[in-house]
Amino acid sequence: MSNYPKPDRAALVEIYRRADLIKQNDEKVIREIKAGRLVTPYYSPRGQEIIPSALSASLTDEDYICTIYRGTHDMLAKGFPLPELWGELAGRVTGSCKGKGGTMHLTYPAKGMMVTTGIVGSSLPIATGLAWAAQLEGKGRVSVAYFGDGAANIGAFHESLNMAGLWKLPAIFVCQNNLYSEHTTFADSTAVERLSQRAAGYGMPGVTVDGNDPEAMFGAAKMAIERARAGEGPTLIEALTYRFNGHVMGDADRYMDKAEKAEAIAADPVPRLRQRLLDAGVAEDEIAGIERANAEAIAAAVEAAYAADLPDVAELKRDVFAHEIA
Amino acid sequence: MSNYPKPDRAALVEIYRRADLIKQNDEKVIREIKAGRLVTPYYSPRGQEIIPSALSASLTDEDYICTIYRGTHDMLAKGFPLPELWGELAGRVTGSCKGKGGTMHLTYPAKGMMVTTGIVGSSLPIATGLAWAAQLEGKGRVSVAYFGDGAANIGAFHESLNMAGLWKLPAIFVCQNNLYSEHTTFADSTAVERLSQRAAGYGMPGVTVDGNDPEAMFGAAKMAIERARAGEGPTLIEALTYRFNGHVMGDADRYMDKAEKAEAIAADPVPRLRQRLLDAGVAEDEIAGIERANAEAIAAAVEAAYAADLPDVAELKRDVFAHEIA
Amino acid sequence: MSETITETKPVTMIQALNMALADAMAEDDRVLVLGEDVGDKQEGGIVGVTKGLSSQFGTGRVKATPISEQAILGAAIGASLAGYKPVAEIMLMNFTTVAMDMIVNHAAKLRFMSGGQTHVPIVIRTMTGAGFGTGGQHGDYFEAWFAHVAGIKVVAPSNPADGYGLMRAAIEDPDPVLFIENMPSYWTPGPAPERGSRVEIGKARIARAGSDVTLVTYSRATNDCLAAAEALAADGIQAEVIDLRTIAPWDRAAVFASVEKTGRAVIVHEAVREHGVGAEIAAELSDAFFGKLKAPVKRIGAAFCPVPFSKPLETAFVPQAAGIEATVRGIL
Amino acid sequence: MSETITETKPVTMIQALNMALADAMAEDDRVLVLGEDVGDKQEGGIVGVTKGLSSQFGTGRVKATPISEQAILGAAIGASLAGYKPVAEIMLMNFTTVAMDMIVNHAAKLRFMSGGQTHVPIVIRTMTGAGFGTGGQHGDYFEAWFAHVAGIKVVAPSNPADGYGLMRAAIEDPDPVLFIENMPSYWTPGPAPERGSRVEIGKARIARAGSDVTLVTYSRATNDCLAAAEALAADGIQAEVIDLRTIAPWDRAAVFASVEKTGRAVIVHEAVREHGVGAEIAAELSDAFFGKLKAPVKRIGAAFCPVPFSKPLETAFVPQAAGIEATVRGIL
Ligand SMILES: Cc1ncc(C[n+]2csc(CCOP(=O)(O)OP(=O)(O)O)c2C)c(N)n1
Ligand SMILES: Cc1ncc(C[n+]2csc(CCOP(=O)(O)OP(=O)(O)O)c2C)c(N)n1
Ligand SMILES: [Mg+2]
Ligand SMILES: [Mg+2]
Repeated sequence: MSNYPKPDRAALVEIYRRADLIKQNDEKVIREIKAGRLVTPYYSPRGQEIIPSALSASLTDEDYICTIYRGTHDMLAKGFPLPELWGELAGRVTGSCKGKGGTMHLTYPAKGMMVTTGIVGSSLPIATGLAWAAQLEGKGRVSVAYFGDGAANIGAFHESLNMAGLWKLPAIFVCQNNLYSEHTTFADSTAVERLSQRAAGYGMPGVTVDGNDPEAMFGAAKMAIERARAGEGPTLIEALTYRFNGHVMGDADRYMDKAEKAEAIAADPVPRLRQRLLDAGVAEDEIAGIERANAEAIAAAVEAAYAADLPDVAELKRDVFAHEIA
Repeated sequence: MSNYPKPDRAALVEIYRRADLIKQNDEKVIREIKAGRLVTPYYSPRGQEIIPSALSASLTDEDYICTIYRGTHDMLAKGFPLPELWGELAGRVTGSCKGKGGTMHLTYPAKGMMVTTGIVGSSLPIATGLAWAAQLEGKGRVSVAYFGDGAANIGAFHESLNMAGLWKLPAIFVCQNNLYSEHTTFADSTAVERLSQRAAGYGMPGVTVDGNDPEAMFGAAKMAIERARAGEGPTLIEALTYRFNGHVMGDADRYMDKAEKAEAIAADPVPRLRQRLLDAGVAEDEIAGIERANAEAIAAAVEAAYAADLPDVAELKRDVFAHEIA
Repeated sequence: MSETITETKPVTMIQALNMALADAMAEDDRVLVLGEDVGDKQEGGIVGVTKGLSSQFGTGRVKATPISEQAILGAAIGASLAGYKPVAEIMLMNFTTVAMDMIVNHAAKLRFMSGGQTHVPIVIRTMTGAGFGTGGQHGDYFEAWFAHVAGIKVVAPSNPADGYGLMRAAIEDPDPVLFIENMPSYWTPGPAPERGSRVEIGKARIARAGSDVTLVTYSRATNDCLAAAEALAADGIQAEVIDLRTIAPWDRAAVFASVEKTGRAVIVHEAVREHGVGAEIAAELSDAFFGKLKAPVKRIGAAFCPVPFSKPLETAFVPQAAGIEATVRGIL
Repeated sequence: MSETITETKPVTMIQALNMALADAMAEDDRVLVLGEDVGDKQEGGIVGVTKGLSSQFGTGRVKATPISEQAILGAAIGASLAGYKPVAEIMLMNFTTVAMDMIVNHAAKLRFMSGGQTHVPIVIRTMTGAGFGTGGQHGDYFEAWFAHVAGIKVVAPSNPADGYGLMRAAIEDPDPVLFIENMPSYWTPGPAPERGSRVEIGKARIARAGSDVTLVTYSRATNDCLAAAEALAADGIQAEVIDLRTIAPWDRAAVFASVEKTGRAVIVHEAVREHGVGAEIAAELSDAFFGKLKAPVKRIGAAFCPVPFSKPLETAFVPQAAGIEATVRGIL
């Protein structure tokens, strides 16, 4: 991986800005839920911030992503506006989906966030379709499918990778391997040691990378994205990471190995990146400024969301079809 | 593959007996359909006879198979009785399924033929379940899933191989790669050159073998079956072969490469095996005797089928549930 | 090839659909066709609805796929989100069972779940119908499943001209449309469609006018209803046959107007009767016309079992004109 | 763990189902349990219906699976063909969409297609129901789909005791049974089941006797019907509430007997009303009681849209007691 492209200082700072935003946002969601002000199922991406933050550095608003219920990090990394995010989490009309989609279905096509799905594996076939469209259009767009390690064992994964490999689509399949699918470990659900090994079966390169390492993740992602833009076809990236919380908020997480978890949290990638920036000479002030701005933007979005209206029941008849139901 | 177990003379003769039965049976089905005496969709296995004939040499009646619409060869190789086969093809009460299942759903659990399916890919999950049962039971039974090259790209393939690999099930996944799925070539549907390459992604051995070579096929199958019986887990076998006819009888097959087809037919594996037997010193008489016995058995089964009754419409209410519908 | 068809001669459903696809692709280059075998240059697959399309429009827009129904529909959904209008083929209706997630959880719902930000203007073509001895996994009619799901439209033409017009309308529709084709009647010729015509989605057709009873039907069963109506007419019984054409949303106004007139209704479809589309229509009619009907609303569907193989069973499984006729006589 | 529950105290649905599984596994070692997370030693997965089972019966018989619904059901079907009695979990009903082939084309049909040589005595457990803000892909009721398929039975208990008894009966049933659990009412306590009791499949329960109107319902909606009945009783209106318990085949005799008495029927379910199970029952009642009903048969179901996220929408989406009450008053 020594031949991977490396992020420059500005890129690293930008990765940190996104990762910190995700981390702070996650902490805020959890606080708001615990305080009873926000009521929603919530799948925390804490611990997985670096993956989409480093990957999104090589994406534009024209590029597509499809992600999953545990996807606020993927969304925020790609620039999902906070007011529309919080409006949606709070079920308000100001939500990007007018409160109709919710936490598991965040969508913002204006910035290429096409689908967030609650069905394991289903981000892949749709992202494959978006990649097909990008190929037909021929403007160099790429399409990213985010999914978990558990999703790598469902049929849709297989069909999508074969189709993408066969058609040489500009797709990047990013498995965020956090070692758990709900209460089941990676080892208990997967017959292969490294998911990237499966790529060979679809005629595409596969790479396993430390997803919590911003440089490695940036490099692997940039390679894959450039490959896709150049018409050379898809890549499977297995990004190793860890889920700091249980599967869903409220989950007792007794099934998680305590030592393994403590170790992962001790190696929290977000403060680790912060330290790396400091070590590289980025001023504490600059970093603090980024963090402050993130905090303020989140706080403002939360307040705006709570102040906004809840949708009218007439919305049940709207957006079912193009024409409102009589 | 030099370390593969080899069939002895008796085994080779027995493989020929089955292959000839399949070939003659196929020719008879086609003649009967052309003559208008038999009315059924028919998916000829001509050209693929050796695969199940060589494999079944290492199976017992206790072992399970699940196969597909193009499966009369798999059935006959495992000992499906001809009268029940023809009864079913002719939709008679003497058919193994009383005429209710038909050509695409031949079933004969008394000899381990558990499911014949018309849904591409679906033989695999069910065979996986039978393998699970065999493992639980612990008596050394194995479970074989037959399927085509086209089926290797559908989700059920992936889920089944992962589960079988993970649980180390006594399953043998046998892909009969005849280079076509309906009117589409293998190359146009598959992102990898050799399907056996996919096995690595499921932690199981994968092997590509000339399915038309009885020794190679016998060896690969025996290895896999013994592995499974010994509790060492599943194997994926890609058996290379060729479909001598179009996908379904009546199919114009203009999409098939003429030269490729002519070459395959010139290398017809059944007469090739016959010649091999002769070369190995098996008497022409013995072979002719086998062929005559096959022909007679088929002819008797056909006549018996035509003489049998068609089912009564009351059958529509039977076998829907355990208890007849009122 | 579509060009060789003269419009004045009768055409088959296969030809009509082929024309519709060719015309739509020629008019709008966002229209794409994908599915198993559709790239086959010679035949366009086993049945040939897509014959000639890959030669005419190229294998970029006419895309042969692996046998991967989830990926086929994912490809269609994704491409539609990006502005294309894909027509995806799921060869037989029974094979929708390997891709229901894509249809039900995504195609039908993305508009609503995104609050109207995205939508999925795809057509899913699929064929079905008993009669060819294909047994229990190749002939089911599952339209009731999809009619039960908000966000997807369901159409099922009974004749080539409607097939053409509905296909053109379905491709232009801003919502996902499931397009059901009956296989055994594919080769039955019928009046040629007017090139460029559209059949509005949601509008039924009075296939035969009558005053004594309303037969509500769609797809191939329309022919059986017409045959029954002929037989009844010999005895002076005038059955009005309504070919729904669109199953969801069904044309309530047309059906209600007819039953208002006749006071009697029989719903006929090839799907299994229990929990079929006939149940919804019967329930609605019985409620709306409470106290005004001259007879109970009857429903006719296939027998409650898988499609059987053996010919006598297969024939008895599917509703036939004689049974329809008898049912009508029973409520007169 | 099931042992710690004393049978006299009220139990939740989770506890009742856990007891039923434990009791069935203890009695018959052919009973297997498989599904995502079911092997979790601590919790038995997120909800915990399978809690303690893997410790008690081992991870051979209680098998945690990958997220591979087709393989899960394939495993169950295959094992059942070999003589086992697997209880497979498809975590949420919306996830049946990735495995419909296994359910519809195989589990339901193998007995028929094999002419009775094989059969598939499996139970498919699945949960669903709106109310937790899980949005459009986690709360659908699709029971009408399965009721439309010949060869599979469908049950949906409304209370813990029935949950226990139906589970025991479903496991013993020689045919495949889809077992629908309502998630939001999982934690509601109810009278404890009698250990070892069975609730016969196909038999409804009169949850409340009454003479003025029949409310036909199942699953959680039973509670809403009972609440509506209470409110109506305050005005002297006596509603009979029939909890179907089994949706397919439904207890025609019980429902008919009640409507014979009351002359009025309202069918209530949480599934979208259009093409829901209510349609079949309404169609049957309207036909059988033609001219004898005092009012049209009414149907109440969820709104015709995906399950919405925002609380006020989600609440309005699901049928409520007040709406049921109003509908009843409208036909009196
Ligand atoms: C088809 C399907 N099956 C089951 C589920 C239930 N489920 C939701 S999340 C999840 C675990 C997914 O694990 P993984 O793919 O590793 O993603 P992670 O949650 O770890 O990010 C499961 C089983 C689902 N949503 N969809
Ligand atoms: C899920 C599904 N999709 C499509 C079909 C239609 N179909 C029947 S056979 C076939 C080709 C299968 O090819 P392959 O797996 O190579 O088997 P072969 O026919 O060559 O033996 C297709 C596409 C089907 N039966 N099931
Ligand atoms: Mg995970
Ligand atoms: Mg093939």
